[in-house]
Amino acid sequence: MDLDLDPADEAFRAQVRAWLTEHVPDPPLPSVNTAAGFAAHRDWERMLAGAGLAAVSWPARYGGRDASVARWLVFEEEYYRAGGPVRVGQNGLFLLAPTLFAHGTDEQRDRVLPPMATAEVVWAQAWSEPGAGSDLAAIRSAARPVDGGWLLSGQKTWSSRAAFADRAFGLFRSEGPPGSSGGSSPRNSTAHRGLTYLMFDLRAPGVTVRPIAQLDGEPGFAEIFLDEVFVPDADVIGTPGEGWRVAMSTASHERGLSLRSPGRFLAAADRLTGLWQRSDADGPASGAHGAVAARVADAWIAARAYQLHTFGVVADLEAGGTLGAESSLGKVFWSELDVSLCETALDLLGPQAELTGPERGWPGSYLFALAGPIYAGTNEIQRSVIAERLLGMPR
Amino acid sequence: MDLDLDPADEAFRAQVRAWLTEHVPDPPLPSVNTAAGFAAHRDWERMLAGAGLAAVSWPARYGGRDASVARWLVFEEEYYRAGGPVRVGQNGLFLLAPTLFAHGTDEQRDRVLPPMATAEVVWAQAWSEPGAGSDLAAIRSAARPVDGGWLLSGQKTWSSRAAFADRAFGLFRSEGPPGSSGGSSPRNSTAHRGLTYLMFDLRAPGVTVRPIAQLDGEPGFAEIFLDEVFVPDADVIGTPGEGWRVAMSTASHERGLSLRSPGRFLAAADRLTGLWQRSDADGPASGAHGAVAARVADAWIAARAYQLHTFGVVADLEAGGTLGAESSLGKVFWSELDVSLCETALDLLGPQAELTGPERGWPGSYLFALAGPIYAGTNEIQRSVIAERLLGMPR
Amino acid sequence: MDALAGLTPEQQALRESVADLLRRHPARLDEEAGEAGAAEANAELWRRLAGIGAAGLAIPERYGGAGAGPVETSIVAEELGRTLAPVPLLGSAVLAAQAILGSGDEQACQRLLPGIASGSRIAALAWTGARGGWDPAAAACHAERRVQRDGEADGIWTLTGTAHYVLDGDVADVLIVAASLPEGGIGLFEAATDRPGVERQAAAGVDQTRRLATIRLATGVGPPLTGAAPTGPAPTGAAPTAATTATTVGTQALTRARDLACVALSAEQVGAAARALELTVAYTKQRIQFGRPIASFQAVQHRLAELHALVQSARALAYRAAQVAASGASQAEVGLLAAAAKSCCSDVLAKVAAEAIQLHGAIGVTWEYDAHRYFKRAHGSGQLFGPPAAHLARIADAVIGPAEPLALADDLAF
Amino acid sequence: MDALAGLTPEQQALRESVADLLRRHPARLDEEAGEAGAAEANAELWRRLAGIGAAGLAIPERYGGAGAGPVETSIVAEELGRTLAPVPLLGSAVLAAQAILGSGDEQACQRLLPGIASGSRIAALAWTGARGGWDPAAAACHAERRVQRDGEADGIWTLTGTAHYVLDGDVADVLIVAASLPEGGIGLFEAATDRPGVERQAAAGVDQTRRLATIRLATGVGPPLTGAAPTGPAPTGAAPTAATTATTVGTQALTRARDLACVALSAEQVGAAARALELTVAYTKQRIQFGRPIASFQAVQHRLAELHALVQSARALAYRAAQVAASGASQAEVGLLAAAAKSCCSDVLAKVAAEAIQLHGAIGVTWEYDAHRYFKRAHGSGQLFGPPAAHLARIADAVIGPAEPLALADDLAF
Repeated sequence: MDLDLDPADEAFRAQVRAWLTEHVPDPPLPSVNTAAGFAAHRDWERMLAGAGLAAVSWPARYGGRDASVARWLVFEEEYYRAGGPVRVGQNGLFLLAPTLFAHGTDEQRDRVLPPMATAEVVWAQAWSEPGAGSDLAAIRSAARPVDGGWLLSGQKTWSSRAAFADRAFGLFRSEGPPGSSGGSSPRNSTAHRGLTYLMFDLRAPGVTVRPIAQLDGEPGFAEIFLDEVFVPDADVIGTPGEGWRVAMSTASHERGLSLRSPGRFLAAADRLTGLWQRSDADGPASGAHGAVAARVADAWIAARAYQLHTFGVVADLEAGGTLGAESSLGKVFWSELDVSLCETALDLLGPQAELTGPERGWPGSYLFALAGPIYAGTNEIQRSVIAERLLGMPR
Repeated sequence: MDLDLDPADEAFRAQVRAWLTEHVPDPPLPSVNTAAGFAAHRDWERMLAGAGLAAVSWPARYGGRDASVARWLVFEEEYYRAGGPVRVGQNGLFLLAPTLFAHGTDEQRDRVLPPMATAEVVWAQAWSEPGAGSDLAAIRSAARPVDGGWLLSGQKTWSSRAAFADRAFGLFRSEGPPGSSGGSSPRNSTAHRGLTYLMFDLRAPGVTVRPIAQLDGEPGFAEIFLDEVFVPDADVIGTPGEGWRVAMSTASHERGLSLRSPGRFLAAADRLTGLWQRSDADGPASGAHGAVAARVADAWIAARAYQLHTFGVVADLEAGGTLGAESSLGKVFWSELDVSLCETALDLLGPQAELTGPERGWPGSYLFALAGPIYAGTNEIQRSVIAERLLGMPR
Repeated sequence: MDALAGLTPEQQALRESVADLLRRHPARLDEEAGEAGAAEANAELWRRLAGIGAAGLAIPERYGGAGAGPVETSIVAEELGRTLAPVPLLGSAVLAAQAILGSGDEQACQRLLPGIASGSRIAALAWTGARGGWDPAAAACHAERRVQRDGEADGIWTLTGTAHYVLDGDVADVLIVAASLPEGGIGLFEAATDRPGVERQAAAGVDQTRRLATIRLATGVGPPLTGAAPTGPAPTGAAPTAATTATTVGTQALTRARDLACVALSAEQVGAAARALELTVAYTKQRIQFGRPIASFQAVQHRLAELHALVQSARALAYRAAQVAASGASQAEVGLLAAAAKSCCSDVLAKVAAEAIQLHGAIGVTWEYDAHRYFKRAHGSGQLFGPPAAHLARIADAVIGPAEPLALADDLAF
Repeated sequence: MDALAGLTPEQQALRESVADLLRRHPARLDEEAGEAGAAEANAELWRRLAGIGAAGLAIPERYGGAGAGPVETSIVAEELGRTLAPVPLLGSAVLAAQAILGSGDEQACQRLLPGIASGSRIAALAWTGARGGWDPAAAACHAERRVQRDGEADGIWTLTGTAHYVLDGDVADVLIVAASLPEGGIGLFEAATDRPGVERQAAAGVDQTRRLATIRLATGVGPPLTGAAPTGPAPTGAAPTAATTATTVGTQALTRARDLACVALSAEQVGAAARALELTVAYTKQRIQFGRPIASFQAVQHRLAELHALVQSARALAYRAAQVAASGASQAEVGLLAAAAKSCCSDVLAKVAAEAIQLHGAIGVTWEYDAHRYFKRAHGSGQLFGPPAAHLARIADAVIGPAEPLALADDLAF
């Protein structure tokens, strides 16, 4: 069921697979949400970059290899299949970098991208604020124009990687009062005016980072407090006041293609298949064993359907299309697939899943899968986007 | 799993069961939605009334036997278990009669109820209008006060039984313009002002009844056109202009207890169980046979859970409580149970269900079950009622 | 959308020409209700479709077809699914034609396929029994060699049995019968439709826009179709007689015909689902409740958005199955994808159709609106060639393999 | 609400006193995290609950209990479920106490039950293996008679094996072990907890508010508990020895203990589901998105309304099961309702808890909010005594019976 790839793509696949087979650490690296684990993941990124695999789709001058999107997906498939470490640089690689390609200056790209590829600089994202989760129009953190730059003040929260990262990017209010997009629609354009997209140093004077303890006891997220933090004009992306429009291109990437490539689900469906093969047909739920087999097959189908959908979007992108509301489809699709994979696995494991500890194994995956839709705007909002933009339903 | 009933209740059950065993027609009567079938069902109601079983919960003076609500539920259980004919008088018995008990005058009860019990007069309901389905505030049909009564004009639709019934009841606008309850809430009280609850004769001058052909080819519903139809003051129920409040007590009955008594689902779950016992473990979906067994068991559980819920509500009623938003729970519950029973049956039958003809058997039941929520306000609205009244969520 | 599915400009043009024809000559959906002229109008529609090549898309040029393939067939099936047009694409041009092709019987191909490809003849395949199953190694009918008084076989075979769910079986000119052979295996036979001992009766199915028939057979026919199967090696061992070759050929041909029919049916289901969703979206925009269109209610929007996401993924899978079938992949791989597509598209159409009925409310069960027709198509097509559970079981067997006990007890002991 | 469930004023008063105690002395939910004082605080809470009679509700008065029944136990369990209080009601006061009672061993009842009823001793039942299953006719441990050098049994038995999912097993003072007997069947044995050969280890389960332990046994114990079972006729045939009586008694006692534990657990699940729903409703009223509380979004309202309907029906079923158990109905009938309640309440709590996590969003996976604790309780309690599928299978066997082939093929032939 491989997609149609040309021989050069297949050669690339073989090369990636060989390199990963040799280098993926075993045993796995310690958690990226600890100081030691973060450092280990940074080393891993440096190794990936050395092999030219950190950002295959980037131009060579920034550390990439000008790969097509299809080939990038091949890399992702292989990466998940090999069980490669979490990409500690993912906020930069998959969110900030596409924004710089679309809206940044040459100077910004030259300065920011190469150290991002080698993980010399690791980026945190700073979108959410208390009271402004999926609703960016409600942002209150301010950017006040001063001579040669801006002073940032306010609070960001749910900032992933911020506990150990070097720099961060996000939206700040540079004009007007914080608003609300109003009603049930997240996309009232006037309410999003006056936001500016900025990059800042997490170690600059005036920045305080406070980790948020997650259930696994590790600081997967942090709060960032900013008190008159100076940022030069060179670190504004796009036009001041137009940050919402700039951010939307990033959001499309986050939702659709980047963070959850199909490879992740193909690998998860394989993992589920393996679990089924080893599971106990005589267990307490044996009456339902056939039904679980059907659900495993369904997961297998769904992972492939998502892969095909993604390749379709990619084909469109390569033909010059742009990523719009279609990424909302992917978002709804993958988050539900994620949840259903975990549910099936838990049904297979039965009470044995109880012995894996509170936040690990499949139960932990399930918990985080359920909470997952927060990463990129809740599914509720994605569904509104689909209803309004793709089905033309009234707001 | 029978509920706790006293010996007198059990004696009543035995008596009902014996009578039904002897009298329920076999083969079944022709469809109630044909002229001949309607007449046959009217005869059946007359027989029931002769045995004192047409309306067991009514006072004896109107043709009932003063039975408790619990005993009425016993009757219903037995009726469904015996596969008794559709109650052609149900609009009157289960919707109009409770309204008359709550809001009618002695004169109205004395005049209307006895011929209702014997099906000498069969009632149609006239709630919906084009553009006012679940939204009674949008009613446009008018009642204009004249000397000694009212002149009704306008159009009603989806009127069940109207093709062959004798009389009808419904709401008419007697003051102010038609409104809308506005927003997502069906219960803006000011918008419901100015409606009057009236009974009228379907054969009066100015009334035109036009049957609506359903998929089964039979006129299960009809449109009613009214052109200055005179109705005397004696046929207003409750205070003129307060019809919405009067109707709400009827709506609670329709949604919760009356039209879908638990007996219906206990009988349907038994029918499903019988189907499973005769079904083919080696059929094309044999891999899922165990899973279907679980769903049959689930239906068995659900029918009993609904029965228990209903008995709880009944206990509360008998202790002097009133039927409020709880009936919305029953509504959501039974309509989803109905759909899921049919889905399970269809999965059991496999392609054989295809051979039952277009609107009969389980496929037909499924189709009508899906469309079912229309009978008493869609489930969407019921869920809003639950959210707002029982969970206290804001409108 | 077509570009997303990787269709070529030629394929997109084919879709447009079929859609255009169906717009200009809409199918009559009241045929089974016996409305005057409906059957004739639909027969005429099929001739028009055949006129632009739709009936012979997947038939090689040497037999009068267009020599195109499963992707083109799926494009036409999707458009037909949108309109629910009751024409014999699936039964005649796909299922029966592929069974004949798969038999490898050169003579039969030359005799039967050109008429099927031109639309002048309609073919039907009688296969499965009342329980369904569509197992390529089984058939509802049985074949025996007729024996003369002198004990010698005379080359005539006798077919007996009752086949159900025969697509277009009551109107077909060409009847292919799958029957179990006395020496085991399955043979494919051509039966005359006008002989005594061939009783055909239209089945009053749930889906009135799909012609199904029950066919009872007790009739004599010629020997089974035979020839080198187009794929797979010939049986080894002793030199095959006509009948023993036919045992292998029959099951191979049925496997191939079933898989390609599942692929085409998946596309048809996607078309039906997409159209039912469009109709429902349109209805919710027009239907006013509480002073505004119900399309503006968030709960309604989210249900329809979910369905849209499902239809898109089903479509991706349906076309992938067609592309793999077109690529000359192994029968096992085609079968796997056909099963995946059929299971997924059946589920999605069922969900869309059920939601369509619920959102239409009372008018969904009247003749004025088509919602009920899509619901019935969902039910009927979901069962045709086996329900989703049967296809999932095939996938589970092929991909997942049997379960082995998990020796966790020891791992867990401390 | 209680009136709806048919509870008496006394029962309603019991609920209020338990709820009041839990309000005044909230449980510590951080016990497993090793927070200082948490274990002591929860032990103190259990003593307070025992002080108002909660530990001995279902134990007859002659053994120091309150002589109440399953309904009262369910009331307490529901309140404990609301707060997730980690106290040994289910493991000690229900499961182990009912196993001892069910053994009919008068001496054991007199010796063990008063301490359990007063809350001064905690009892645990070691039964099932790593796969779970909780089959009353099977056990993870095995019992053998110890044999002296002269070949004579000396009245001492040897227990070997590893039991999993032992409720309160690591802190219990009284340990009852179900073990398979050499002559077949299951015996119940009392094992000392402080002997060598009794290794107990807390299991790091998903649900940190439920104490589970793994117990490995290789130890000597006295003979199995024995006596007339409280229900059912004594075994017929040859005069029973102590051991052969025990074979029947063990399975009967385990059946009874499991069913009553399922009834209590169902009520606990209803309490947890109702409370998780309340917390989620409260959260949605407070959480502002797009300028208004998310509780005002129709999609959110409808999801929560659906859950409310489910919790109400689950509650009706849970209390009905308790009432039937209290009514002296047959073991088969109690078992059927216990299975129905356990299956239904597990499903409903799982749905509510999953929705709670989704609606809480990011804060649902932090320690600040309790949403994750209800999620973990949902998972753990769903598996305890077998998952819903296992209970549905029991019901299917009992109510529905085995499937027979449906001879439709003939009916359908015309």
